[in-house]
Amino acid sequence: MQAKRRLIKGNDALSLGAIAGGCDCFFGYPITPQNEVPELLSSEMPKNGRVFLQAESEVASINMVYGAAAAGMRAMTSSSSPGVSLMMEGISYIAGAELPCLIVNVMRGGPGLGSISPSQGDYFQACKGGGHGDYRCIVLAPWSAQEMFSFPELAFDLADKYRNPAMILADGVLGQMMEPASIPAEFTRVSRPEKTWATNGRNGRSHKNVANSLVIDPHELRDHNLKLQAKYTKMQEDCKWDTRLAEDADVLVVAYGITARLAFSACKLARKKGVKAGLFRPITLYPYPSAPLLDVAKGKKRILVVELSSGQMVEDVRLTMNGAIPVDFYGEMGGVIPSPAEVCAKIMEAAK
Amino acid sequence: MQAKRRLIKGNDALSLGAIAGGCDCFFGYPITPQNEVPELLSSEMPKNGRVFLQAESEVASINMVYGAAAAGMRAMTSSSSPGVSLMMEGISYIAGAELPCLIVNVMRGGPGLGSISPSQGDYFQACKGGGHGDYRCIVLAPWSAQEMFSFPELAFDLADKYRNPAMILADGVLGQMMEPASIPAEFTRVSRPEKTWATNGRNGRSHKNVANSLVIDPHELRDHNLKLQAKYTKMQEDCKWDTRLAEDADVLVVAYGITARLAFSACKLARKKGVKAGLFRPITLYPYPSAPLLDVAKGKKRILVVELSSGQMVEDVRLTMNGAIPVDFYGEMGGVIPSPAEVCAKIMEAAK
Amino acid sequence: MSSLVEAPGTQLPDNDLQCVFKKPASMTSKPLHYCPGCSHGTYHRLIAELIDDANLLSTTVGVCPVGCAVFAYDYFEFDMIQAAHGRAPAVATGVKRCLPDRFVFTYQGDGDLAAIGTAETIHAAARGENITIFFVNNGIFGMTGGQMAPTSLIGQKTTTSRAGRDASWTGQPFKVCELLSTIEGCAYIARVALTSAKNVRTCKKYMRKAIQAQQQKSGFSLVEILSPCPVQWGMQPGDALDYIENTVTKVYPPGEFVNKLPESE
Amino acid sequence: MSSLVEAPGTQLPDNDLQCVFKKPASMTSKPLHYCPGCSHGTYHRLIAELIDDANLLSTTVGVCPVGCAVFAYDYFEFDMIQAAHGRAPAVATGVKRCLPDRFVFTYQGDGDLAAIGTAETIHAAARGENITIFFVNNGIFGMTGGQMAPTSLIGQKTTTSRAGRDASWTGQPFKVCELLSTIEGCAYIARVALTSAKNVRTCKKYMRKAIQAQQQKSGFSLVEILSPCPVQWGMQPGDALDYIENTVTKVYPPGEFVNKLPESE
Amino acid sequence: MNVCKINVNLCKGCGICVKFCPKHVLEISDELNPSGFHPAHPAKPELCTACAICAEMCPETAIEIYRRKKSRAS
Amino acid sequence: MNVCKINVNLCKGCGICVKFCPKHVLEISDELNPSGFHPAHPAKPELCTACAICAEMCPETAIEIYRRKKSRAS
Amino acid sequence: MLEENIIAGFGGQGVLSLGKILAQAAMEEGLNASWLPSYGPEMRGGTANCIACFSDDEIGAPLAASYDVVIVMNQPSLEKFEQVVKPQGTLLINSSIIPVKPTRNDLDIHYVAANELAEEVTGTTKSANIVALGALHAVRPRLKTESLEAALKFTFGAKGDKLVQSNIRALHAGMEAMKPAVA
Amino acid sequence: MLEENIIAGFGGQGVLSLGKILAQAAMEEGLNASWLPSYGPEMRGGTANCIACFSDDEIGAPLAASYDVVIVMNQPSLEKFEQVVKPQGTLLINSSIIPVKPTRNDLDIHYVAANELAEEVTGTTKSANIVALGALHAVRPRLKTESLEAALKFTFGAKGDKLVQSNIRALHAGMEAMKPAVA
Ligand SMILES: Cc1ncc(C[n+]2csc(CCOP(=O)(O)OP(=O)(O)O)c2C)c(N)n1
Ligand SMILES: Cc1ncc(C[n+]2csc(CCOP(=O)(O)OP(=O)(O)O)c2C)c(N)n1
Ligand code: SF4
Ligand code: SF4
Ligand code: SF4
Ligand code: SF4
Ligand code: SF4
Ligand code: SF4
Ligand SMILES: [Mg+2]
Ligand SMILES: [Mg+2]
Repeated sequence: MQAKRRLIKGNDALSLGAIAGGCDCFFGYPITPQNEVPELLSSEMPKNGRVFLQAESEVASINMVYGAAAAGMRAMTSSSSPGVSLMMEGISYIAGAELPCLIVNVMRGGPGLGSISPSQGDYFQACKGGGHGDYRCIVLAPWSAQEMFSFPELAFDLADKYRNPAMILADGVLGQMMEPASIPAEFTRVSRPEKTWATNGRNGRSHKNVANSLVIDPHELRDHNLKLQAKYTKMQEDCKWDTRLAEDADVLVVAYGITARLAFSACKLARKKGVKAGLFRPITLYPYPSAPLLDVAKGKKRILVVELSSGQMVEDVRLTMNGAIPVDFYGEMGGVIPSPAEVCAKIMEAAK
Repeated sequence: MQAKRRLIKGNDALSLGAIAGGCDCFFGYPITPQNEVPELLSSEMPKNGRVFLQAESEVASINMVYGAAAAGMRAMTSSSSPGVSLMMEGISYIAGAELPCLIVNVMRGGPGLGSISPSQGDYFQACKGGGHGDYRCIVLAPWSAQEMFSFPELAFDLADKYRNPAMILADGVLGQMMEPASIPAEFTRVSRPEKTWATNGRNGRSHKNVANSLVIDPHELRDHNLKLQAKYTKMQEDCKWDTRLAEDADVLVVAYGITARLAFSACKLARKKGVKAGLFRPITLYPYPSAPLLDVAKGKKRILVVELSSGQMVEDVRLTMNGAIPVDFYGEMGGVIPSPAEVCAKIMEAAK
Repeated sequence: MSSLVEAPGTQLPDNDLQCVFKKPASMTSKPLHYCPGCSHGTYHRLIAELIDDANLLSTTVGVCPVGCAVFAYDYFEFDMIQAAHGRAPAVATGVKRCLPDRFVFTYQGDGDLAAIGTAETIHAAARGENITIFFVNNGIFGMTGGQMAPTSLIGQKTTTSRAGRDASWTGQPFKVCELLSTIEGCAYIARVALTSAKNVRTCKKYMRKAIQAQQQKSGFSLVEILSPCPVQWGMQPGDALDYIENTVTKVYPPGEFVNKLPESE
Repeated sequence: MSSLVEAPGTQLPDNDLQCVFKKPASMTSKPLHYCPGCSHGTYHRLIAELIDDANLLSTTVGVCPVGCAVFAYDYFEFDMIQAAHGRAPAVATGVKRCLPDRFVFTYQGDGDLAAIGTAETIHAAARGENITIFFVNNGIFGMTGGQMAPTSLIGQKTTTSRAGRDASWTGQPFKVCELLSTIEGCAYIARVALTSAKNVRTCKKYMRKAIQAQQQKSGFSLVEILSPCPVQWGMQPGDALDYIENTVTKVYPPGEFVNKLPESE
Repeated sequence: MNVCKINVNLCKGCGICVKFCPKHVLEISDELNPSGFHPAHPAKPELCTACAICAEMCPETAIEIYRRKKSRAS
Repeated sequence: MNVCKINVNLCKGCGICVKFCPKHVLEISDELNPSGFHPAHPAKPELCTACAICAEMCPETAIEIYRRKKSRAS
Repeated sequence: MLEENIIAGFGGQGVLSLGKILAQAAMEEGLNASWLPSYGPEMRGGTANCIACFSDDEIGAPLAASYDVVIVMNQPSLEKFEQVVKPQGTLLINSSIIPVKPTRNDLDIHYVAANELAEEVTGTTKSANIVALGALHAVRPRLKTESLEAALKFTFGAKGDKLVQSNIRALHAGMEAMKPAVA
Repeated sequence: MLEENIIAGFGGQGVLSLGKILAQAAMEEGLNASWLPSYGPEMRGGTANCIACFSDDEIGAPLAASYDVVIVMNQPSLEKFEQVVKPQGTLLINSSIIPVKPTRNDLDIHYVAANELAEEVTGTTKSANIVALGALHAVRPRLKTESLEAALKFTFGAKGDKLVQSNIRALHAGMEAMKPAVA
C-alpha cells in the first residue's frame, strides 16, 4: 500500500494508525485533549467494518475492552489522565488475565482535574502499575505524528506477542499538533497470531476457554505471578530507544515523547554554545531500555533527565546508572512547556 | 484515659483506633480482608455520635470522603487492593485540592481479582501515586495490632498538618491476626487544627471557600504543583522508622509491615547461626526514611530487602543507597508468606 | 455409610428404569462450593438445562461476577469470562458487539449488579444491549460475609446493619425490575422466587423467554431470582425459602415486568 | 461604542427610577465564560435568586460538576466544591451526612449526571439522600466539543454520531426524571425548558419546591432543565430555544414527576 | 420401584429435598459424609413416585431420579 | 421613560433579548465590544415597558431594568 | 519459650475458637500471643484452621514452617497437616471421626475421642474442641489450668455461666482422658 | 532555516486556519512543518492562537521562547504577544480593529487593514486572515506564492472553486497592500 505525506493532527494519526493496526473495536469516553480519537473513529471504524461504541464511562470502557480482548479481538480504548485513573482496576484485571489490548493516554496536567494542558505526570502510573498488584503494561512513547500513526500496530503486535495490555503514552501537544506524516491511502487487514485461548464460543473446540484473573490458592497465584514476571523479563528483548547527537556527547539528555523534541532542539543550541550535548530517547518506557542506556551513557560526564513532571522517569534512569554517572533532573509541571532555550540553559549548567 | 490490654483483631483495632483518632465519618464498600472495619464501625460510629455510611462502590466512597473532608471533617474510607484501584481518580483529586483524609488499604494478592490472601503488591500504587499527576499520599505501614490501633490518629494528624491524604497500608495478615493490644476503655474527643479553609457554609465568614483541583492556567497549575512538591519535601521531617538488632549487624534487612515481623524472627534465627543480621523497618513509606536508612546502613556489608511483592520498595532502597552498598531482594507473591526460616536462608546467602 | 454411597453414573441394577432427572450436559461434574441450601446451584443448573435445550453450548459466552458465584466458570462447559465486580454487563457488551451471533449472558448478584454495577447495568439496558442477565437477588453481600445490600429489606439484620436496616438512614430496598421497566431498551424483564418446584419451572420459563429475546435481537433481557442466603441470613435452608415466599415477595413482587417478545402470550 | 457602554452600577440620572431587575447578591460580578446564548448562565442566576430569597447564602454548600459548568464556583458567593466528573452526588452526600443543617446542592450536566455519574445519582436517590440536584440537560457533551450524550435525540448529529444518533446502535434517549420516578427516595422530581420568560418562572417555582423538599428533610430532589447548546448544536441561540420548544420537549415532556411536598398544590 | 439416587459426596444435608418431597420418602442421615455434612437418604424408597420434585429443588444437583417402566402386560 | 440598561462588556450578542422583547426595543449593534461580540442595545428605548422579560432571558445577566415611578399628580 | 500451634478441622468444629482460647489463656498469663485464622470466601463446609502462638518474648512471625503442636479434628486436616509437625512435636488426633492413623513415627502422637467425650459430659458434641484443648493441656502442660479456665470464662461468660461450666467440664474431661498417656 | 510564527486573534477570525495554511504551504514545498493550536475548554469568544513552524531541517520543538513572526488580529492579542517577537522580527497588525500601536521599536512592524480589504475583494470580512497571510508573504517572502495558492486550494477546494478564488484574491490583496512597505 503506497503512503502519502499529509499534514495531520497527532490524535487523527493515532486513530488512523489504530485502524491500520487492525483494531477491531474501540470503546471510549470523551475527554480533552484526546477527543479527536473517538470523534474520528466513530465514523471511520464502521466504514472499515469495525466496532465503535461510546461507553458511559471509562470504567465501562476498560471493561468492554476486557470482554472484547477476551473474545480475541484487537480491542482499544483512549483517554486522558483522570479517565485513565478510573481504569486502574480494569487494567490490573486485563494484565492478570493475560489479555492483549491497547490503552491510550494523552496526558494532561494533574493532579485531580488539573488542566487540559500537556503533561507527563502519569509515567509512574503507566510504568509501575497504577493499579494493584505486581503487573506491568507495555508502554510506548511516540514523539511525532508519524509515530502516533505507526505505534498502535506496534502496540497491538507486542500485546498479542506477550498477551499483555499495551499503552501508548502521549501528551496534549502530540495529540493536538499537526505535522506531515506518511499515511497509506487505504488500509489492508493486518495479520495477527491465532488466539486459541479466546473465549469466543467453543464451536468445535474440544475444551472450554476461561478468561480469569482469580487464583484463590496462594501457591497457584504465586506461580501465576512468577509466570508474569518471567514474561516481563522476556520483554526486555523488545525494548526500543533512539538517539540524536549522542555519539560524542559529554552531556546526555534523557527524555521521551514531546520532551525529547524540546531536548533535541536544546542539544543543537547547546552545541552552538560549544557544549557537546546528545539525546537518548526511550521509546518503550516499559520495558525500560536500561541496557542500551548504560551502553550509550558510557564515558559521558553527566546525565540530564528532562520531563514534564516532578521527576518520575528519572528514577528509572538513576536505578539504571546506580550511581555510575551523576544524574540531574529538570522538570516543568502543570502544562508549562519549557522552550529549547530553557532546556539548553540546564544543559549548560550540567556541563559546568 | 486508662488503656486495657486485650486480644484483638488488627481490623478491629484499626476501627477503634479510627474512632479514638477522631474520625468523624466513614464511607466504604465491603471487601475481604478488611470487612471487620466497616462491620465494626457500622455499629460503633453511631454509638460515638459519628457518621457511618455504606456506599454503593469504592468510587462513591472516595468521593463521599472528598466531600466530607472538604467540609472539614476527619473523613475515612477503607478497602483492599481492587477497591483501592477504583479510588485512584478520587485520591488524585483529594491530593490536588489539598484535603486531609484517611484511606486504608488492607492489601491482598493481585493482579486483578487475584486472591484474598495477604500481599504487599500495592506499594507503588500507594507511594508513587497510582493516580494521575504529580501527587503523593502520606503512607503509614503498621506491623502490629497496637499500631493498627494507634496509626489512624497519627494519620489524621499528619493529614491535617499537611492538608494531604494519608494512607494506612496494611495486609491480610495484619487485618485478620489477633494480638494483645492496649485499648482505652472509652474515647475522648481528640483536638484538631481549626480548618478555616473548609467549605462548610460561610456562616459569618467574610469570604467564600472553594475546594478545587482545577487550575486551568498552566503557569498557575505549575505554581500549584511547586507548592505541593515543597509540601512533600517538608514532610521528610515527619518520616518514621524503627530498627531491631541493627547496631552491630553486617546484613541489614529492610522490610515493612507484616514482612518486618518475619524478617525480625529471621534475624534472630540468623544470629543463632552466627550471622549478625538486623532489621530496618520504614514506618512511613512516604515520606520514605531515606536519610535514616543511609545512616543506619553505614558500614553494613549488604542490604536485603524483603517484600510480599515482585520488588517495589526495593527501588526506594536502591535509590537511597545509589550504589553505595549492594542491595539484594527476596520476595514472595500471591499470598504466599515465607517462613522466618526461608527469610533466614536468604540472609545467610547475602552474608556469604 | 457406604450403604448410602452411589458413585454418580454407575449402571443401575436393572434396565426397566428410565432416568427422568439428571445433571445437564452443559454443567461440569465439579462439586459446588456454595453453602448448604444456597440457590446459586439451582440457578446454575437451570442455565445449563436451557443451554442444552437450545443447543447453545458451542456458541455461548458466559460472564460471571464477583460474588459467591465468582467460581461459576468452574461449573459450566461453555466459554466463560470472570468479570470485575459489577462490570459484567460492560464485559458482555464488549463480547456481544464484536460477536453478535454468540449467546452472551452475565450472572450477577445483587451487590454486583445493584450496588457497584448500577451504571453498567442501566446503560447496557439503555443501549438496548442484546445480552441476557441472570440476576440473583439474595438481599445481601454473601461472599464478603453478609453486609447490607441496596436490596436488603427494611429491618434486615446484616453485619453492617446489626440493628436492622433503617430506611431513614439507608433508604428503601432497591428494586431492579421496577427501575429497568422505565427503560425502552429492555425487551424482557421478569422476577421469580425459587421457593417451590412450581416456581422453579416458572423461573425456567422466564429464562427461556429472556434467551429468546436475545436470539431475536429484541434487546436487553434480565431475570431476577429471589434467592436465599441461609448462612448470612442465619436461617435453616428450608426456613429461608419460606421467608422468601412469605416476606421477601411482598417487597419484591414476582412476575413479568417487560415482555416485548413477538410470540409472547 | 462608548455611547453604548454603561459601567455596571453607575448612578442613574434621576431618582424616579426604581430598579426592577438586577443581578442577585449571591452571584459574583465575574463575567461568565459560557458561549453566547447558553442557558447555564440563566440557571445560575435562578439559583442565586433563590438562595437570596430563602436567605441561604451562609448555610449553602454547592457542588459543581465537570462540564461547561465546571467554573460555577467562580460565579456564586457561597461555599463551593468542585467534584470529579459524575461524582457530585457522592460529594454532596459526604457533606450533607456530616452537616445535615446545611443546604447542599449539586449542579450537573447530562454527561456528568446521566453518563458517568449514573450510579452516584441513582443511589443518592435510592438512599433518599437529602440533597438537591440542578440538572442541565442539553443533550450533548458541551465542554469536550459536542460528543453524543445518553440524552442526545435520535438522529441528532454530534461529533461522535456524525450521521445522527442511531437508536439501533446506541439505544433510546436516557430519561432521568422517568427513571428516578420509580425510586421511593425521591421527594421532588421535575423537568422544565428555559424557552420563554414564562418557563423561566416555572423553572424557578420548581426549583423553590426542590429546595423546600430538602429543607423539610423529605428526601432527594432534582430539577432537570432542557437547555440549549447553540454552539455544539450548530444553531443560533434563538433557534436553539425554538428547537427545544418544538422538538426536544416531545421526547422529554416537561412537568412535575414526583412531588411529595406536604403543602404542594 | 422407582429410584431416587442421592450422591452423598455432593449432598450438603440442606434438607430441602426432605422438606419438599410430597411422599416423605427422604430423611437426613445422622452419619457424616467426607465433607462433614449429614446427607439425605431415601428412608422410604418404596413410596417414591419419581416426581423429581426433590431433584428439581436440590441446589447441588445431587439427585438423580429413575422411573420404573410400566410392564407391558397391564 | 423606563430604562433597559445593557452592560456591553458582559453582553455576548446572543440576540435572545432581542428575540423576546415584546416591544421590539432592542437590536444587535454592528459594532464590536472588547470581547469581539456585537452587543445588543436599546434601539427604541422609549417603547420599553420595563417588563424585564429581556433581563429574565439574558444568560449573562447583562441587563438591568429600571421603571419610571408614576408621578403622584395623575 | 515460643510455642506455635495449628488447629484444623471442619468449619463447624470450633477450631478457630480453640485457637483463640489458647491465645487468650497465654495472654492471661502475661505472655505475648498471636492468633491467625485461615480466611477464605464465605462458604460453609470445607475445612478451617488457625495458628496460635505464644511466647515470653516479642512475637515476630505469627506463623512458621513447622509447628510444635498440631491438633486435627477431621481426616482431611490430618492428611493436610501431618507433615508440618516439628520432629518430636505433638500431634493430637480427634479419634471420634478420624479412623486412619498418621504415617510419621517421629512424633508425640495422642488420640482423644473428643466428640464422644463432649457428648458425655455436656450432652452435645459442640464442645469437642474444648475436650481437645484439655487433652492437649494434659499431654503438654505449657499454660496454667487456671489460665485456660479464665480464658473459657472470658470466651463464654457473655453467654451465661452454664455454658462456662459445661466447657470447663469438657476441658477437664479432655485432661482426664489423657491421664493414662501422661502417667 | 527555521521559521517560527504565532498567529493570534478572536475565536472567529480564522487564526488557526491561517497557521494551518502556512504549514500546509511549507509542506507543499517539501519543507518540514508543524502547527500547534492553543486549545481550551469548549467555549466561544475569547482569543485563540496557534504556532506554525517550518524548516528545511528536522523540527524539534514545535514552540519557542520567541518568534520570528507574530500576526495579531485583535487588540488583546497585540498586548499578549508583542513581547515574544524576536528582535528585528516581524509584527503584523490588523489595523482594521486594532487602534493602538505597539510599544517596542526593535521590530519590523507592519499594518494591514485586513477586514476592510477582505470586504473589498471578497464581499465579507471572513477572509481577513488570508489578507493578513498575503501581507506577511509580501513583507517576508519565505515561501513561494504558488505554494500558498496550492495550500489555499487544498484547504478550500472541497468547498468549491469559488471560495478558492476569492481567497486567492484576498491573498493577493494583502500582498498588494504591502507593496509600498516593500518598495
Ligand atoms: C472492586 C471490588 N469491590 C468489592 C469487592 C468485594 N466483594 C466481593 S463479592 C462482593 C459482593 C457480593 O454480593 P453479591 O453481589 O450480592 O453476591 P452474593 O455473594 O450475595 O451472591 C463484594 C463487595 C471486590 N471483590 N471488588
Ligand atoms: C473522568 C473524566 N472523564 C471525562 C472527562 C471529560 N469531560 C469533561 S466534561 C465532560 C462531559 C460534559 O458534558 P455535560 O456533563 O453534559 O456538561 P455540558 O458541558 O454539556 O454542560 C467530559 C466527558 C473528565 N474531565 N473526567
Ligand atoms: S454465602 Fe449465601 S450466597 Fe454465598 S454461597 Fe453461602 S448461602 Fe450462597
Ligand atoms: S459548549 Fe454548549 S453548554 Fe458549553 S458553554 Fe457553550 S453552549 Fe453552553
Ligand atoms: S437437597 Fe440436595 S443437598 Fe440438600 S439435602 Fe437434599 S440432596 Fe442433599
Ligand atoms: S422423586 Fe418425588 S417422591 Fe421421589 S423422593 Fe423425590 S420428591 Fe419424593
Ligand atoms: S440576551 Fe444578554 S447576552 Fe444576549 S444579546 Fe441580549 S444582552 Fe446580550
Ligand atoms: S424590559 Fe421588556 S420591553 Fe423593555 S426591553 Fe426588556 S423586554 Fe423589552
Ligand atoms: Mg447477594
Ligand atoms: Mg451536556
